[in-house]
Amino acid sequence: MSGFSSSSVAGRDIVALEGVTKRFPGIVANDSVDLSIRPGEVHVLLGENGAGKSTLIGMLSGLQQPDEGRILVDGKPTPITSPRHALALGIGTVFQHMMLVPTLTVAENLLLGGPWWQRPRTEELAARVAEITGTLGITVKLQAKVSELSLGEQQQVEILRAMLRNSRLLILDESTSMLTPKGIDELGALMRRLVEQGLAIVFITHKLKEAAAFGDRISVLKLGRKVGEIPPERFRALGEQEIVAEIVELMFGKQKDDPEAVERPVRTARAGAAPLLQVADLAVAPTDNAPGLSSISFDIRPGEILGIAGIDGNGQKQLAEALAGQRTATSGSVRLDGAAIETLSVGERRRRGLRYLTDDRLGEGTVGTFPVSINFFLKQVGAAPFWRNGVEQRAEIDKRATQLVREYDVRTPSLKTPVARLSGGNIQKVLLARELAEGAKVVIFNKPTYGLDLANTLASRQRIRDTAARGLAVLLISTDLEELLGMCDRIAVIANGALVGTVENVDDARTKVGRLMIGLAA
Amino acid sequence: KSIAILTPEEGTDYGWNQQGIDAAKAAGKAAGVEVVVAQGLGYGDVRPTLRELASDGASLLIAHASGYNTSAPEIAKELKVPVAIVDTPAGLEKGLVADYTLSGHEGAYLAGRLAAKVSRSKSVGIVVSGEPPSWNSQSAAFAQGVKAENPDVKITYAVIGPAAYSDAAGGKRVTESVIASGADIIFGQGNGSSFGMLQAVETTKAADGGKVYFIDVIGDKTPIDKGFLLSSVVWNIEPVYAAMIADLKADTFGTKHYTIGLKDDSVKLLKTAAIPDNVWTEIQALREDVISGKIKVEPVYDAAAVRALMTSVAQ
Amino acid sequence: MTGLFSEVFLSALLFGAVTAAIPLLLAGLGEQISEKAGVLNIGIEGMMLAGAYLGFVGAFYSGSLWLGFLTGAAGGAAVALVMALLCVRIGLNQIVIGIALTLGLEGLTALLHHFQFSRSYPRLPAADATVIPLLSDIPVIGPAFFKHHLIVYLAVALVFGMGYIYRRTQLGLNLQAAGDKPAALDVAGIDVVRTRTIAVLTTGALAGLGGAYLANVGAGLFIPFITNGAGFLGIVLAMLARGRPIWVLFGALLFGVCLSLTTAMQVAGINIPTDIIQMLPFLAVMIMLVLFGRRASLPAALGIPYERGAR
Amino acid sequence: MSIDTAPTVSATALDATSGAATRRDIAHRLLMTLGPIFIALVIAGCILLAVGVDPLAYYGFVLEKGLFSPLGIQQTLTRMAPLLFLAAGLIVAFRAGMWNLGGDGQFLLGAVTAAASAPVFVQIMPAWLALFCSFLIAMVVAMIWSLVPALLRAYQGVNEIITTLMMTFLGTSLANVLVKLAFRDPNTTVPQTRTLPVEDRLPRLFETTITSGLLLGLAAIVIVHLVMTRTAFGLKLRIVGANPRAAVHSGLGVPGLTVAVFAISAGLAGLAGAVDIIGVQGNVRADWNPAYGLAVIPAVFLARMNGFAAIGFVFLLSVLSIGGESAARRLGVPNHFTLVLVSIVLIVLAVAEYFDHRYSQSRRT
Ligand SMILES: Nc1ncnc2c1ncn2[C@@H]1O[C@H](COP(=O)(O)OP(=O)(O)OP(=O)(O)O)[C@@H](O)[C@H]1O
Ligand SMILES: Nc1ncnc2c1ncn2[C@@H]1O[C@H](COP(=O)(O)OP(=O)(O)OP(=O)(O)O)[C@@H](O)[C@H]1O
Ligand SMILES: [Mg+2]
Ligand SMILES: [Mg+2]
Repeated sequence: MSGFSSSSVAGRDIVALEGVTKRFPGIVANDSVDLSIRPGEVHVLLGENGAGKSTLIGMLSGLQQPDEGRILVDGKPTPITSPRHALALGIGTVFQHMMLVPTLTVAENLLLGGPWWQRPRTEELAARVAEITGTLGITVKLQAKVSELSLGEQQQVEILRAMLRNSRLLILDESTSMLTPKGIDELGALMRRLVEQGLAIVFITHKLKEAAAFGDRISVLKLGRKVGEIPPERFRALGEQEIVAEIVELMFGKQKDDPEAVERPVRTARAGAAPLLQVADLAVAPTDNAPGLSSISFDIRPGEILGIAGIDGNGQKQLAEALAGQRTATSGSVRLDGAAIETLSVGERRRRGLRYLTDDRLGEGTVGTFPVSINFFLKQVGAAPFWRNGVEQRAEIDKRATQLVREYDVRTPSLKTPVARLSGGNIQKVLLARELAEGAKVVIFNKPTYGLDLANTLASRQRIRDTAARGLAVLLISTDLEELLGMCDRIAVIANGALVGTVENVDDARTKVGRLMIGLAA
Repeated sequence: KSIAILTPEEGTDYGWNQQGIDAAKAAGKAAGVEVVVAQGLGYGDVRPTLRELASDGASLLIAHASGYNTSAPEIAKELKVPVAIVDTPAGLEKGLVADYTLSGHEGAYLAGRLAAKVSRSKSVGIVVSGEPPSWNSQSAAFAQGVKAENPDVKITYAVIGPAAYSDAAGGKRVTESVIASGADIIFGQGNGSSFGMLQAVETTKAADGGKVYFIDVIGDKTPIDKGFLLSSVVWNIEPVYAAMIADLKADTFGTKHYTIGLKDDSVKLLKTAAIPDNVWTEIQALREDVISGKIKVEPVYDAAAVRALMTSVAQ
Repeated sequence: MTGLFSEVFLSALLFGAVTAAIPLLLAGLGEQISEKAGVLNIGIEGMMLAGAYLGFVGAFYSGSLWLGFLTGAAGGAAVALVMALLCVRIGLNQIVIGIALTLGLEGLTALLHHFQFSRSYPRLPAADATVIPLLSDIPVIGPAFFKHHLIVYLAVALVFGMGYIYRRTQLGLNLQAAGDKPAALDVAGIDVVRTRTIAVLTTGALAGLGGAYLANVGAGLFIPFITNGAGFLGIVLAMLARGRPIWVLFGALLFGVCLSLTTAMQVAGINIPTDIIQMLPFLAVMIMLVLFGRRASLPAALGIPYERGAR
Repeated sequence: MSIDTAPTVSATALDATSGAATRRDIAHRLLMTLGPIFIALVIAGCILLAVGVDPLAYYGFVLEKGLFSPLGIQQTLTRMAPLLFLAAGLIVAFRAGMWNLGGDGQFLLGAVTAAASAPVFVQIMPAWLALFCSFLIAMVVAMIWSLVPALLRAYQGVNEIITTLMMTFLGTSLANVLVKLAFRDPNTTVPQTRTLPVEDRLPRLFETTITSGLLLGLAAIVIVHLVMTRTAFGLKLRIVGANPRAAVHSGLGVPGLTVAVFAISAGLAGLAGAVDIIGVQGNVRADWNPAYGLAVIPAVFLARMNGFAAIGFVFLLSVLSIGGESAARRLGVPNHFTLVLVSIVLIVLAVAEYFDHRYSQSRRT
């Protein structure tokens, strides 16, 4: 498995794809893609949601076989038949979706794959992990159950696992999506060190700045086709701004300045208006694998966006669930438009206008095997006009679903497609459409742009701003500080299940929030 | 002209089903009528089979299981075909329904006397897989026989367990326990599970280190015996069926009850080499007494009554 | 009490409890492996029947119990092979195939028995016991627990063996991953299908062994439907045990003891209808379920066929 | 997620495709059912040959006695009535992701209560009302019996496979005890309940021996199908089945729905028992357990929990059991062969469905 030194000559492809095509029912996920992956390079793959990036990775890591075209390893055509084969070829992958066994400990997950008769070699592992984490600047709790870790921590474990394998090609599929800004920078530095040692890296991200900062070569996919490439020579010649501009052009075909540039929110909050959502002293008991909440208090006025910043796993999900009614609070009060709702059921809260857009799109947000159309109305089952006297009105459902698909630009082969077959961004659009439907007063967004491509991210953000502009109260939970700074009126920081401070989003908000996040007073 | 017999299990059980089928064949042969055998029908709904046999031209349907005594008379009325059922004395209907309630209790009584006589440990066991009426009457009569012979003989009564008809392992396990409680003679009743009882008897030693003997019912397991079969309360149903056929011809079908008993040897105790000759002579004398009515053996069909009897005789 | 419940009788009851527990234990341990690896093996009753039949055939014709156990295990594994091919390899519904296999083997073994043994009803001689020195001299307990056929001790040892495998080996990790998150196992370079196949085959072998024990030692003979739902009880025990082999042992013993208790109560002349007494073993398990069944966490991927790269 | 999701694995295709079935579709379905059955018959035929029986003669009798003779088809249709109710109950449970494997226990308790009540009721009220009340009681008793697994599952998360399996062992014993101790007919030595006179049972259809229970069964399964696929309630149950966490997130009262699913499923199983007793049997004997449930479970899965397809599979099972019994008797094979035949048919059907699926997948891309 290991034993590849850095002797491979820079400039020659470790792995190359030639005319690779992959089809799924109703869609061509990759359409004659050529790609060359070289040692000493960070090859950035860009593309909107559903462009086919992960599918490409799937073929490189042996999960899927191309329908046409071939893969060359060290210049020789090599069908990569299984993940085991890929590992043996020195290809290590961090997948977009978590690939850890939740019921095993971190150490056991890292050891998975050893010879079956052996005892897991824990001591050996601990030593090697210490070595790697030292250079990475992260800490992992080897004895912790994976299910007890936050998504961010899990992502670190996955990166660590890929490193442990001595791969000569390391693939990172959206591995920064759950990391803190500091973590992202560290990962960037690490990638740099690794390619200097002669590794090849494929790095997938939706953040153009990361692409520009960490990459050597960029390939852009669109609708399964490779639409452009910036080779290292050009890459080095261009500045960050120019690279971003060029990528944007490749991806969207239109010129635009830094699209992610912070736009100051239009102040729509009516300072005098009574708060729409009032939370006082909310507390939730901790469970085996989740922290509790203690004395959470805040108000949100109509038209206001309150951000919740914090490192993932500090109680954000618990807060959202407690507000939505999915998790029982031990004490405290929640008032919606003045009326106490803390004892109401999930359904009743929703009927009163409280909406919750979950971050777990496939786990709880949708029923993956059900058609897209039905998933739009998952929270309205039985309501008119889609059901009359309890009987489904398929025509009404399809009519409205068609409308929503158009309005929210959901890319789906048909209304009947099982929603799980859509790409992450399109699933998110289904959820947005569902939560922003008539009657919303307060909307909780939990990591609304996680995993979304640039266009979808911008569109989602615009939806959120529009929501606030319509006079709704918005609670925006995000681990992306830029996003919060760009959107919110105020930002509260959560740590260990408690709000440690709230900051008006004015000039020096960034430093204040940053200080709060690392445990200093604002 | 043909007659048909329906049995719940295959006719290879050295017991109820085999005795029924063999008897029907013999009676049919004697009367010169064809015999159709429908075996292994289970205890579910046999109406389809009854209807089919009737439509195939059977002029008598022998429903050889107490489980068939609701369906068979119904079909008899529906298709006007005579049926014979068991365990339903109240069900007689002229020309249509005849009942043969078979009880080997007289034979079981003798078996009890026999067991008490030959038991070395003065302790005998009754193991049954379930508690249907025909077994109850034999269990009770056996116990009465034992006590009549020697009130000091201990009787251990055990029902095997849930769904025990084919629970051979359960039969063996319970029988072993009963042997461990001191019994050196086992009176066993059970379908498939009785082979487990037999196995237990063959492989377990009595408290005194000697052989344990088995007393079987209904059929004759001599062909598969390994020297542990003491006796069996053998039923011979042929006279019953022969009488039915005769009644059918004489147009008197459905007017009388058919039974079996010691007097015409339709119930008899099996003589094996394991029974000492003098004991056998004594038993034969007792047989005469039962036939003559000097000894009265009343059948007890109810499970609760049987258990009550067991507890009272056990003290 | 003293008169009726002699030492000999008590130890015979306990001995019977152990004998009744062993097939359940083996079936439960077997089912546990499959479940751990994510396969709900409903066909275990059929595997036990195959084991019972072939085990008996092997022992009867060769005269060797050990050979019987071997053929029994092979018979169970052969049925499991069908299950593995259909449910693991090509991903057919595990319930459909499991029940179909159970029905089929009920019929097939009854059929074979009919043509082969239904005239002779052959029976095996008593299984010879391995007497454990010293321990077997303890009154009541000794003869009840320490005078069994060697296979019984091996079965109990297997409990600890399985515990070791589950907690201390890579294989244990693989099995658990195959049940909880097969995709993670796959990308770690371990073939999920192969892991599950091994698990199902082991299940079959253990269930077959359990069936062979039931026929050869428990009953000393084979008759149709001899297992009488033991396989389904094995499923219950495996689920109740939540992945820990020792609980399968406790559950199986509890069930066996309850069975013996029903005999004891009858012999003691307690005049409760036997039908009510006989509900005892099931009631005992049901009560265990009510008390300990809480959140009986099953593997996340249980019952779901694994297909690489599927969405 | 837990095991709950498993039954929906096969529901996937159903929910994904749906829509109106074209005529070609139906022809295809028919081919994909009859083809495998033919293959299964060939395989089973080899076993028959091995035991020295002429397979053609055997199948001839199966078809004649199970399907093509007037008597046979009547028997087959009569046999279907309880199976249809059982299948309907299983469809509800499986679509909602609950593995109710306790059908036999619920069936028997329903049967026993119907058998105990009907003969009494017919004496004190009009026959139709009496039978209706008996059906009702049977249903309610079975529902109550399912309460233990339902509550354990809904509020304690206890897996229902274990509880329903155990409850079926217990229910079988309890039904037995009830027959022997509570509802025993004092006029017979055989432990059984009082017998409902033939003329008071469900009427037969026209001049045949087919029970009108068949119509009730067909109605039940069609209603269940429509409720599950066309109504809000059915959709709620399917959401719970497909993704319980999504159900919670969507504000569905999952515990309540869980209890409802068990109640409906068990109630239908109880009705199955009642329809068998009130329609055909007339009484329940001690130790009676036809164990219909076991073979119906795979049939419902093969039907992908679609009511109409389930009717077809139940029909097939009935033909095989009625015809198989007759054929076995005529040719001297033990009746157990029917089990082997049913098993082979189920397996080959499942395999054929897989290859069909694979084929259509590869054609679509
Ligand atoms: N197993 C599958 N079955 C069916 N369709 C699939 C499958 N895997 C991917 N697809 C489809 O192929 C297309 C490409 O998906 P892919 O996951 O490669 O996109 P991506 O570029 O990684 O998007 P994202 O940025 O959202 O992760 C999508 O339309 C997706 O719906
Ligand atoms: N295009 C659609 N619009 C709305 N709902 C749909 C659509 N397609 C499928 N569904 C949902 O899927 C469910 C299940 O479909 P299924 O195929 O079981 O029903 P069906 O095809 O209507 O029934 P039948 O087989 O009787 O025709 C539907 O009842 C509905 O809830
Ligand atoms: Mg992707
Ligand atoms: Mg349809």
